[in-house]
Amino acid sequence: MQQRIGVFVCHCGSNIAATVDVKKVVEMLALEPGVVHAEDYQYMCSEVGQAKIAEAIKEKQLTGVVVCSCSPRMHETTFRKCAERAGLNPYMVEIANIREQVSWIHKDMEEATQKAVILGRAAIAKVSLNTPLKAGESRVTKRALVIGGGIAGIQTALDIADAGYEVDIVEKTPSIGGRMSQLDKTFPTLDCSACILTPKMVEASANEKITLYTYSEVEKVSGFVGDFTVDIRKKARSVDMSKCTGCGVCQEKCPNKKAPSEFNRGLNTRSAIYTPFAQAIPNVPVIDREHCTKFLTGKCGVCSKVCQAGAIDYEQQDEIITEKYGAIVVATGFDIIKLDNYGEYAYDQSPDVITSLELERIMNAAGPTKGHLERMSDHKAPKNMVFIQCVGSRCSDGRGKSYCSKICCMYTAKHAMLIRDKYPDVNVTVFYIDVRTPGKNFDEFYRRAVEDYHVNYIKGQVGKVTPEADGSLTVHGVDLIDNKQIKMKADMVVLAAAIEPNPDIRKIATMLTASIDTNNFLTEAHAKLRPVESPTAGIFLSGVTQGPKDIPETVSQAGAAAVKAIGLLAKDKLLTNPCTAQADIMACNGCSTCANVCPYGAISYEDKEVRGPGIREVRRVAVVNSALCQGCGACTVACPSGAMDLQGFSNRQIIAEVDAICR
Amino acid sequence: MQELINKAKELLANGTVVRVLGWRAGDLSYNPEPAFFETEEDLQKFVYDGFCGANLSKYMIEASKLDGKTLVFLKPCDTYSFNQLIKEHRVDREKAYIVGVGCRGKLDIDKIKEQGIKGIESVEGTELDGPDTLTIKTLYGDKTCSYASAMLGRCHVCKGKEHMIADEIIGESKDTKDAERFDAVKAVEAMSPEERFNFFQKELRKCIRCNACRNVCPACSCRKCVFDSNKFDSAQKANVDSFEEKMFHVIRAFHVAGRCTDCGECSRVCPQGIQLHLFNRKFIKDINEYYGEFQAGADIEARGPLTNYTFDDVEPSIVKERG
Amino acid sequence: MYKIAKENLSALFQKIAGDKELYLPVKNGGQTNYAAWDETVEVDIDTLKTVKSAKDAFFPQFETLYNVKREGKKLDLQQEALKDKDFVIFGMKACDIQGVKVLDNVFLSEPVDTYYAARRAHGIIVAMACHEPEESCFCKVFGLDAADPSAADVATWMVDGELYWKALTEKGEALTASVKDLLTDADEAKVEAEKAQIRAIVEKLPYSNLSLEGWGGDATDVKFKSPVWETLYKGCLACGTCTFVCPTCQCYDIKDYTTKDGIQRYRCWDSCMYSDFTLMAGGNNRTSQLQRYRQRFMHKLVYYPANNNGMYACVGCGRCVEKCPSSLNIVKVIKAFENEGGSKA
Amino acid sequence: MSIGANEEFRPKIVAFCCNWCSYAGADLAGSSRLAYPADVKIIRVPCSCRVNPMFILRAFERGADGVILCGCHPGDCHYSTGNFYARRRMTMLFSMLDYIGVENGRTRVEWVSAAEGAKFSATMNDFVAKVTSLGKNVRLGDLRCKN
Amino acid sequence: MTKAEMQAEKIKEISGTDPYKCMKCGKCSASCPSFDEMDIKPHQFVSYVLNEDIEALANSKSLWKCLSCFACVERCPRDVKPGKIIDGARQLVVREKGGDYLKADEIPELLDEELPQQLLVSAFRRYRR
Repeated sequence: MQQRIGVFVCHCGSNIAATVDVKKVVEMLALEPGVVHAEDYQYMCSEVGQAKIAEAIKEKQLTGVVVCSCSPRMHETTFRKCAERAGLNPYMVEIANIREQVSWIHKDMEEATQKAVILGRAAIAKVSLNTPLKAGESRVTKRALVIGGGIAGIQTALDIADAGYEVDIVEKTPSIGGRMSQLDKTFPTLDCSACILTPKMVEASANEKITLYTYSEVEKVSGFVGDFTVDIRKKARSVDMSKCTGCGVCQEKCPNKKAPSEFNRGLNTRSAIYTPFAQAIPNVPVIDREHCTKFLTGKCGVCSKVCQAGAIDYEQQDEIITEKYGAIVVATGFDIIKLDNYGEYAYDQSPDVITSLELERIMNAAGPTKGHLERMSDHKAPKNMVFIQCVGSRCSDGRGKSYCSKICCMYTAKHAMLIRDKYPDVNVTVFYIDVRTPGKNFDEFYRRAVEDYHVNYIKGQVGKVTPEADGSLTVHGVDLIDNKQIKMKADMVVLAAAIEPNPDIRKIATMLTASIDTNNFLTEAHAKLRPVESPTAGIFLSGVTQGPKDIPETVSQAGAAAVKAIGLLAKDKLLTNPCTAQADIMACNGCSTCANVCPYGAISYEDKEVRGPGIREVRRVAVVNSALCQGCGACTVACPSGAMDLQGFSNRQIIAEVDAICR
Repeated sequence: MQELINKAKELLANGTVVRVLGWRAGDLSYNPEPAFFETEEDLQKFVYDGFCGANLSKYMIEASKLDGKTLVFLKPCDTYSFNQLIKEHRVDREKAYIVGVGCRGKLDIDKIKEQGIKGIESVEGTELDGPDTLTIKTLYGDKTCSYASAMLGRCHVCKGKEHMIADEIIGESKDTKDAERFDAVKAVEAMSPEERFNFFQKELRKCIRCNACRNVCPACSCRKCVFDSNKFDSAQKANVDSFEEKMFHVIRAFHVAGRCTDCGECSRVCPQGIQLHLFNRKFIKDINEYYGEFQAGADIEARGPLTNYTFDDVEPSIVKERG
Repeated sequence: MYKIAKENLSALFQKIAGDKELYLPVKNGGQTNYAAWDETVEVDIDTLKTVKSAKDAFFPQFETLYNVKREGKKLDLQQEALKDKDFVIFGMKACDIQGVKVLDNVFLSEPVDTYYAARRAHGIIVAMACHEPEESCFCKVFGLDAADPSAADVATWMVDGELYWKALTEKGEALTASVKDLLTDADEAKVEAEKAQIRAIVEKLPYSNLSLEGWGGDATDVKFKSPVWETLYKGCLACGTCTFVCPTCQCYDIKDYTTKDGIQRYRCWDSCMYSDFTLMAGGNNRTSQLQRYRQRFMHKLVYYPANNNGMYACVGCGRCVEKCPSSLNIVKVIKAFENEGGSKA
Repeated sequence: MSIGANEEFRPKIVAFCCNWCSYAGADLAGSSRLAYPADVKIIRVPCSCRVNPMFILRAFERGADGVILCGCHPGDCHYSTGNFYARRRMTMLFSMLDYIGVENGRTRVEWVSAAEGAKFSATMNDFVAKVTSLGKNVRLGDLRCKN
Repeated sequence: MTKAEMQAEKIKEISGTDPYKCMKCGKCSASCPSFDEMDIKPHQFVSYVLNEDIEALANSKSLWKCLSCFACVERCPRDVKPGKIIDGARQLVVREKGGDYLKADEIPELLDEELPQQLLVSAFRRYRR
């Protein structure tokens, strides 16, 4: 059907009319095919101007409107709403930008007028091919899921719950608390980690809006923003959570105490039935079936016998819980890298070469040494300690990570200071490449270590650490300031190992179709302007899952992620952008090329029955989820057969504009 | 060849496959055709010799829609195409029983005719384990030529004798590479823009838009080609203006860029002898130079270069900078 | 009968081209095709078969029918002028000329195709005998004589470096008269020897004894329903090579090209091998490649003879034999039915 | 309407601009009154990755003398990754056009942010000058569009 | 290009390393067994190349003190490989001095099967004079 198009040329006072012969533009555009109405006015965006458009739409039964005026970024919405009020689909309006692109930059009236006509023709050509579009609506499930129960996840959940929404935390380990629960003290204030974390954990568990799924993992995610369906696997705890009182007798009586303690980084062992640490939440133990005598041999059952509450259940099975969510926050945190590639530091050869996280456990009163600083080999107090920075960070040789882990400089200063404070006779040396302390009170903190505690900071790296026969360690380093090699004895060496995203994140990102970078950190929707959102709508990022962070940064980002999630949950319905991609299943090859370039995971494949002249078969075709599609058009070009097209910016529309411009 | 027939018979007999995709002997000694065989009797006409150049991968798109498994014979270079088709979900691996066949380079009858040999009655010595010299009986007397001189252009830049995918391999293959793959592209690149323009203008002017290059191409497997549809107002059936030849061949090359395995079928089938591989190989060369070595079809898991990126990719201005 | 030395041919061509357009086999990029003559082209009359047939001279691959121009909201229709100038097409073989006869039956019967008729009226065919027939040739099967292209305006033979020239029609006589000062008288003995030699070779060609028994206008039912097609078509890639090199394929499509200020309506060859051949709003009447493949050969060997007094729409030029990417061709079709056993089931 | 009696060659330039950065950059050039030749006509697309090589060839077919594509700076794409794909696609396409003998000065990609009005204007001035120096595009057009 | 620039380029080419990647951590010097005998220390090799002061490098003691043990190459976190740089400098000197290599047929005599190949190659460069 031929469109009935109305053209409205705006003078914009003298902004346009001074350089463009507006009357001439009207006259020329009136000759274009399909144009049944053309007029000009002082200010099209004014009430009177809009009334003119509305009136023409009604009187001339316009099916398309072209406004030649300022940039569409200025008034496209205005004119679309105007059209909608007059009964025309708002997406049947196109703007020819004859102010920013014509009158404001050209001086010659003839030339400017001619260009205005051409831009008007392009808009007419485009609008001739426009089709009415309707923004879709999708429902929002008012419940959020937080993946990961560390400080990031806890903070996000607390903030979301505080706004009145239900929120579930899925935590893989038996207790929430995460990495922070393993720390002894926190920089730069040196307050005790447990003292500030435990209240948050208790708060999370007590909050009636928050449901904790500990010892659980996300198994499957489907759906899209506002309407995710998630399967959560609750692993068999072998302890009935409703019956257990947390008395701890089972752990005491368990005869098998040979399992390495994850919480203490393998520095000591725990019982087969265990809670990771004393303040664990929930305070309900789990049976580690790989180490439990009952599960291994069938004989034992001591815990069951001693449990007064009868909570032990050897028969318990994994359970799948399916729940719907409107928003998902990823807070899966980090671990430190494996040091297999760094043989030179003798981490595998000597128990006295440890990571900083192990040192945290050693320094902690609840740790394997009850807080006494001692060597793990002979339990003697060390006299000389060496800290090595950037172990695996800032490495572009493929052995480690190319990025800076950000937290090591500060925690090493903390460790050095705490040791010098408690054990003033221990010499502490730190080998560093750079000391990076950008943060409130951070540099002051580092300087205290040097100035008040006389920690020996040496600019230079350690080449290797050699364990000696006498049990000591020789550190071969360099002092780049003095330009001399250093060979020193140490009793303990502490490695500031790089941090890396939790290895599970790959699997999780795939399930969420959230994009991930080469270092396995989740990608933000915009590095600067949307730092806590994933490009995949409805997925938010909290904590180190997005990039290295310390605790205060993590907490602020957790709050920001919560606010973004709340903003989404507060809506009843989501209006979806109608300018989305559409697949023509007749032409679709089902080759997956489009899905490979979609940044939003909006394209999936279904076996659909395709019917056409002479064709009736079931075949794999692309399906665009318009709630997820943001309308970038990457898929439309990736598709060789042109089966994928973008509504509002269709191939034929753009070609029509090209033709009109080149005419 | 008998070994291949025996294998086909065996697999048909034991029900592993319900049909065999191979080559049927032609009525001249150089024109075997791709064909399906369903019975032992059919297989009497099965042939595998130097003229069996056709890449059978593409036929597996249709065969994958049929019930039951198809035994398909693939030469080493064909297996790249098959892999690429698996990657694009166009063939079903489960529906194929792949026998990798040996190859010592495939023959091009036009290469023989170019040597002035006419009225060919028979060509002998084309079998896999045949001699290095072909004996050609013609209406105008007997002739000989070396096997290598009669090989398809693509065989001179052979990708190697390894099959990328196969259930089993029968017959020895030979790497027939005796020229550099990108030499022809480099030669064009070395010309001045005017010379390049004239060169391609002359080559493409020969194009009759028969679509043989497209239809034989395993990467050009679109259900509906843009040049047959009106999605871009681009349907063309003839090259009315020289622009349309360029449009067709540039866009075709672009659509298969990063997917083209360089199987050389396009150049083999062009009735006008247009060196179509000059387009595809140009993209392959650019991709290798700009985004790292990439061989389509070598690795099913590898991300295609045009559906991938790195932050530090070269800018399009490289085209100007390299001069 | 006249003759002219091969080395003087360019003078002959120049002379002809002086007042007429001249088309002849020209080598370009290693391929020989008919093209307009000028001093710069590389004439190649030694290659037996041009890639495309000489069909373009009368029925070009594309031709404009008319233009429509738009001015404001007014439309102006401009008919494309018909061919009004004589032209010579030099070097056509017996099979190619027979191809033109096949086209004549289609385009010159009512309603007459004026574009074609104009070209036909102005075209002068100078034929050449086939000096060295090749293994893909089978014109004998259709009763043609490669040695004596008698359906032309002028027939020529290339013998021992001399082109023998014999006018056969009035048009041919006129052309001969216009170039007579370049020709010398000749006797026919050498030509007769050449003819005998050509015919002897033709006898030895592998396809010369191909039997058309069972084909023809009455065979519709039997052939159409034959199960042979079901296996035969499977190697077909659905490209249009066979149709575009064929001297008798005459199907075309009419399309509009949007120009700067209107449209150009043109027609171009179509191919029944293409999935969008005869595509209509309601879909296609042939939806599978089997049907399309069958259509092509049924048309050549059954439907066309049915409507044209038994004349086949194949002339045995063998171009499809040489050019089909899958080595499928009309000979294999004919033979497949031969092998089928009784052709008159 | 015909161009006045001006005989000097004025090129036809099509500029594809992404909605989020470059189109806004062009707006800024406009509001800053930073002039560039009227030969440039802008087509708004959501993202540089929306630009199909078919569009670029189409422009040349219909008589464009130069085509320029502007998008967000790499890493700043509104859709995260769109311009990365556009960059590879255009590198390939431009390389091919250069290869078949089309002057490489007729095609360009430029990254222009919303804040770079001056860059937009300078880019267009430079591109128009370049294309003007190359003259009429005779190697990649359809004669039927030129009547 | 000045001679110094050419030499610096040559070293980069021979060593196949990019000195700009160095982050000045000093791990090379920390690892070097010949550190004390060197006048220019391994971590400084990089800046000599960056500063195009190849003369100094070529005339340094370090050139002949490096054992080519490649500890620095192995441990360098940035793939800058000072050991390769100094090796490159050595080759530059050797190439400039011209000829005087061992004859090919003398080599088998001198071979010890236990010898690592890398050491052999380095030794050729060091001890031919």
